[in-house]
Amino acid sequence: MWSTARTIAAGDLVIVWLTRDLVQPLYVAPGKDFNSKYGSYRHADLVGLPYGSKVRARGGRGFIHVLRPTPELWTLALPHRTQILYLADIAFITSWLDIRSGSRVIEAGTGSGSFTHSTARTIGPTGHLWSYEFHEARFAKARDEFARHGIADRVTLTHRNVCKEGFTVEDTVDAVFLDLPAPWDAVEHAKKALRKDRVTRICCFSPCMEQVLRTVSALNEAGFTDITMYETLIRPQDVSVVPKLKPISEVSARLKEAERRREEKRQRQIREAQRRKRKRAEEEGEGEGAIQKEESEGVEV
Amino acid sequence: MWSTARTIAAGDLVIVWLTRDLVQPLYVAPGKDFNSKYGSYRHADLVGLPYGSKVRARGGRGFIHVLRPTPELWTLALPHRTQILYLADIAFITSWLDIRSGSRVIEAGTGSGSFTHSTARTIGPTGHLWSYEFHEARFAKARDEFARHGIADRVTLTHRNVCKEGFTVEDTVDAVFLDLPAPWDAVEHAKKALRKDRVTRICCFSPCMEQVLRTVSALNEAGFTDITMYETLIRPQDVSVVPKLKPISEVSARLKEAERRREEKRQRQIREAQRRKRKRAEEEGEGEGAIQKEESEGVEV
Amino acid sequence: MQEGTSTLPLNTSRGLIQDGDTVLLRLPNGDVRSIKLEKDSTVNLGRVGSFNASDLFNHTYGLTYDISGKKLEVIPPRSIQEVEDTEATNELINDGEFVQPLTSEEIETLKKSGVPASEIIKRQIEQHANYSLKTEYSKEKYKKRKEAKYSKTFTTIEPTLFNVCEYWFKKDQSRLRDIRCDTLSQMLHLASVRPGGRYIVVDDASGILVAGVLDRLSGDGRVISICDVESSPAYPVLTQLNLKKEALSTVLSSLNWATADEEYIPMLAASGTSREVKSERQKVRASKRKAAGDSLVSVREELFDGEFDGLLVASEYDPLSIVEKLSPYLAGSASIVVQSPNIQVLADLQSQMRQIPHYLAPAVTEVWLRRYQVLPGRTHPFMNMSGSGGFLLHAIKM
Amino acid sequence: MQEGTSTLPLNTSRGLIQDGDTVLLRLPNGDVRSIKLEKDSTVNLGRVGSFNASDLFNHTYGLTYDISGKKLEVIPPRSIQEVEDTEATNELINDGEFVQPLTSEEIETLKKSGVPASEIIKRQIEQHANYSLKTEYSKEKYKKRKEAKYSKTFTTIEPTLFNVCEYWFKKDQSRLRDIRCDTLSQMLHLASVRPGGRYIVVDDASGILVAGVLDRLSGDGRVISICDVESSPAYPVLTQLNLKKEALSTVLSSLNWATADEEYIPMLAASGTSREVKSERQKVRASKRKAAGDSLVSVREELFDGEFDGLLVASEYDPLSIVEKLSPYLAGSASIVVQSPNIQVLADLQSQMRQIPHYLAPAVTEVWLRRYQVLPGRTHPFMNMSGSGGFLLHAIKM
Repeated sequence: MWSTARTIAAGDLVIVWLTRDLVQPLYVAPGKDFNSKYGSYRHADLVGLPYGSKVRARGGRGFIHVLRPTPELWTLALPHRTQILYLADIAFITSWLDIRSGSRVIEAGTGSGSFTHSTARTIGPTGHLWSYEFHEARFAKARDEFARHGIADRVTLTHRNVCKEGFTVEDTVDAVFLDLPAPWDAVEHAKKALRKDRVTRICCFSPCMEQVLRTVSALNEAGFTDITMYETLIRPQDVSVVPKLKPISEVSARLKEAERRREEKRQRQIREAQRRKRKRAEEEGEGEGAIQKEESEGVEV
Repeated sequence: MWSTARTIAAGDLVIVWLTRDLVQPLYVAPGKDFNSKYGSYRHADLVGLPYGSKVRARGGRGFIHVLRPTPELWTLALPHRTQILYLADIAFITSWLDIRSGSRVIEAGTGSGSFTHSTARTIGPTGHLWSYEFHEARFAKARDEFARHGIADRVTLTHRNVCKEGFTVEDTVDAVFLDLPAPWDAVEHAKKALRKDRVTRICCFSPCMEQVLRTVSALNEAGFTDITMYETLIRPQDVSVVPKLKPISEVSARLKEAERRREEKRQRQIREAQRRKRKRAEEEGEGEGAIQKEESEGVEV
Repeated sequence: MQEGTSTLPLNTSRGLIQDGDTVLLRLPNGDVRSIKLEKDSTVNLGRVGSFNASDLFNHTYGLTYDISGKKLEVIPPRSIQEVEDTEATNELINDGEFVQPLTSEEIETLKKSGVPASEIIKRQIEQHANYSLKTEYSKEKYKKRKEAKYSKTFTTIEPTLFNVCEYWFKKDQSRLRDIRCDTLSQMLHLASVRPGGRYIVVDDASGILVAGVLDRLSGDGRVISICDVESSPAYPVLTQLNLKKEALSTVLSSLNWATADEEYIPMLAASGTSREVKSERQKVRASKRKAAGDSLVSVREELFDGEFDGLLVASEYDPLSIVEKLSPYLAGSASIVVQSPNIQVLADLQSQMRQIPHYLAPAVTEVWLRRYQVLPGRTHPFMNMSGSGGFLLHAIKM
Repeated sequence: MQEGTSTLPLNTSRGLIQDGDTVLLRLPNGDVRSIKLEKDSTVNLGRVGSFNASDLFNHTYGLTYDISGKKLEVIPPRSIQEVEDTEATNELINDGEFVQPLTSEEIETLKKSGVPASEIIKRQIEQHANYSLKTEYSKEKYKKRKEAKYSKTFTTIEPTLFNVCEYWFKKDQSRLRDIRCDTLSQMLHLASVRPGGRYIVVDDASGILVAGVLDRLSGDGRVISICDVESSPAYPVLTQLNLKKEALSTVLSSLNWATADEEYIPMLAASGTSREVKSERQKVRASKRKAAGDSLVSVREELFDGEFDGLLVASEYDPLSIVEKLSPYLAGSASIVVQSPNIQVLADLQSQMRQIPHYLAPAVTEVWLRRYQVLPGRTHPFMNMSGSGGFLLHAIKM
């Protein structure tokens, strides 16, 4: 599959981590440049660096992290051809289907290859995955990608509508994973592909309740038992540490102090106004006017 | 509804809080006793106590808290006649249906009266609730209970299968709440009962997806718009404060110290054995036996 | 068979749209706008169009309008369309090739020539090369997207507490301290808010909690809110409820953390007697000050006399200091409900309250809500599970 | 068309039940029992019956057996029964009056006379006065309850990691530190565990994490686990996986927090040279000590040489002290995955790790799983939302 060497070599796929929301795949091709808003980098400069290095941009402003690809990082970085499966679902399905080193597995359809890469990793060189895609352009892209990622020997990719034509193996696989709009049409075909001498498992993935209900019926009619339905999610936790909260005694003290100052100011202004008034009365007789108004603006609350 | 006086009077319904999992209703009847594994209490002793008092058992071992009934406490304490609705659902439904002071509401079925009590509280003396129950024994029990709890003036209870016979009011209510096995059969009846001059609302409560799907179709066909489906839950949080976790340096130090002591003991035992061996050899010639064995048991690790 | 009271209570429904009301309008793209309607003013909804505010007066809420020219026409509400499940799939459509066959200039021209949105969409669809290959579901989705873009309609939303809370929560949930519709309704139920009841409310959440209690009281009952500012607190959420000023002032009074302190000595009264002869201005001012002072004295007395039915808190300050300060004014068996966006704050509060005998059974819960899409054949939960409604602590005062 | 390798790999499935295996058996009431099968021994399942362990040898997992006498008979698995939606409701049945018409003595007599469970249920139903009035759903529920009580069947459960984790989680989730099936699988994926990979595991969770990594490696790769006891750690969860001893010893080695410390000086080597002539016992013992000492030295060297592919932690100790201690032995870009039942522990860890440049993007998530009942017409989520699977922190070593 991908490089397990300590350092990056020409031709390697690396994952470029710019920010948490900007993760990109990069095939290292000396001679080429990698440009982003976080600076410019020569592919050639990456060769020989250990995986997991932080690399400064040429000119020095930005930086990137160059990571070893894993199926999980690939899922974050991959070019989406379809709605893809994410970690929570893939991990759970793998576990429930008991996919492990040496497992023989069917998936349909291939889609963006998210489940494919994860399963290729998990089954290792002794396992095998048969993957089916009915959409020709997606099939072609996936075929090239799998070859480039060195998993073509453990993944057999077929361009086929399995609901109509069935699978290419019989009595062979340990597990079947269906991510299709109408999985019920493929259930009988899946039954044929599953090996007969052991407990085997099937998982059908559907976003809508109506699809699930119809699939349950089809599985039940086909003789599958222990049918269960699960939903799994990852809830990101915003766990910013809470600063100590202020007690209201502090708020109370602040408010009292503010009121005290305000009252002092008011009294001062009243005294000032009275002083001015007396002075004016002494100087030029009685009168009210602009000064009164100013005072009013200063005191009204 | 229930007493709003500061203190408990004869005839009042009080909620007896024994433990979080043991909450019971009690109608205060001087002359009677209340007995539980938390002690014995005279009803007469409760009269005149403020609501929210902690009362010691006669004889002094246990104690109880006597609380003012609220619909929420009543739901915890009530005699279950059916599966009941709990706080999360009742609160959400009330809010979504915009039930408030003065609202006119229909509920079917009455069940154990959990929603009934909550709604009677929320609509107040100016609102009205029409409640329908198809099960005769449950109807009779609810009728007596509502009378005893002083809500009979704001709750009209009817023994009726509303799916077959419809409701008793037309063009009247602001909101309809259906908690029925087949709510779709009551949707057209509900439409007739809702007032025509304002936005009105309906909520159908069903535990199963298939029921929901069928109800959505019925509502859509009947001309209801903005159909949404919600699920709401209360997740109790076990928030025991976490003690500071030990760093592994402490574990490491403990393990090293234990090994040092063990090694010391071993060396001591070896020395001791050698000493005894030498002594024996001096005393009676050479030999190995029981003592060797004891040593072996002491040192082997 | 008794049918209950037959005179319609005044407040069973928000009633009709009135001059001066603030209304919520839902636009075709799903956005909701809050707009104050004043007689003879023009409401401008941007691309959707503009109309005269008075045209909505005395209408019930919930209607959908089409704006043609500057005129409003009520149109029937849309029901959910059943989607036929055809054999078509997206198998033969290339990703990224599902392009728009009419240019934006062409569309502009059509729109300017008065062609209705539905007609533009139809033409778009007809000209769409791949359209017939797409599944009915994809078509429906495409149609919806186009409609949202060209339709000149809007719907009035009744300002129920639920709708107002939803509007503010979507707008900025941090200003509501994560109080979602379900959080709010649980708080109102846990505190057993009822018409005629008396409640103490601490609301640093833009007034959503005060709004909730006031809405349930509908003019009958009492709320004293405690705030952290010198003057009257600003509760912007109250605007959308269109509460009558008079009703509001008899039910709601506010103190702050200084004036709610029994040790506090009001300064207002102190400077009431001046030997000087006063001008008219001065007299009016003095009498206003006196009224404010009298009111403050009476609200303080009312608080300190206690026997309130419940305490509801959503505050940025240490909750134990709040609960300890205010619980003496609660009646026996009254509910205490404290909300926080942060579990740890309530975990600490719970462990502290457990040490104090006059709090019965403090319990912490998380509120949890999920909405489902219910289009026929496509029912599924919405995936926004990260949007938290916060946590609640509930206890009973002994 | 290439069909992939056609020789069946040895470890694609747990294979057949063997002498000495520990198996999980599901009883009619849903309980699961873990039982070690030894040749010629009798397995006693209490009320359900007993049978000879050898009768299961060389059988595949997942079969359901009926015990009649002491003999096992494989019976076909049950499919879900469609329930007819009749017009019957529970309208006319009085609560609490749905009583059992056969007395328990009568039932005992029937059972002793060898009447099969299904027959007893049928008779019960026939004699049940109200039965025909009940809805089909209620009937189905009643039937299920009765069957669980009288059936003499059991089903073998394949010891997949999923099933083993579920068994232990149900049995005592605190011993797994809340690591549920979904938690475990997410950890294995976040750490990108693959055949041939090398991992450091800190497991104070009864060995579920070690079991998970070993299962994914299937004999190819390396695990060094660090524990808090002097001798080899007890990982009880490993029992159910029936791992071969030899395979286990080449893949898994353990150190403790003392021996995993570079400062630590092993004492074992120090006392190797005694001048005395040794007995045979002493020689064996000395050579054992030497082997243990050599092994310790080599495992320590392996750890300190580093370049491990991932670190997985589920520990009762301060996670920062663990991560800081072990991250020097990780290769660049290796994953660090830490689980805790408590959000606050990981919140603190995250804020500390953010200050340290060699940890990239530490993120905290909650694992969330929901199971649904999928009986026809009665699909609904199970309500046990309180059962937590804990929280995860994931970061990348730079």
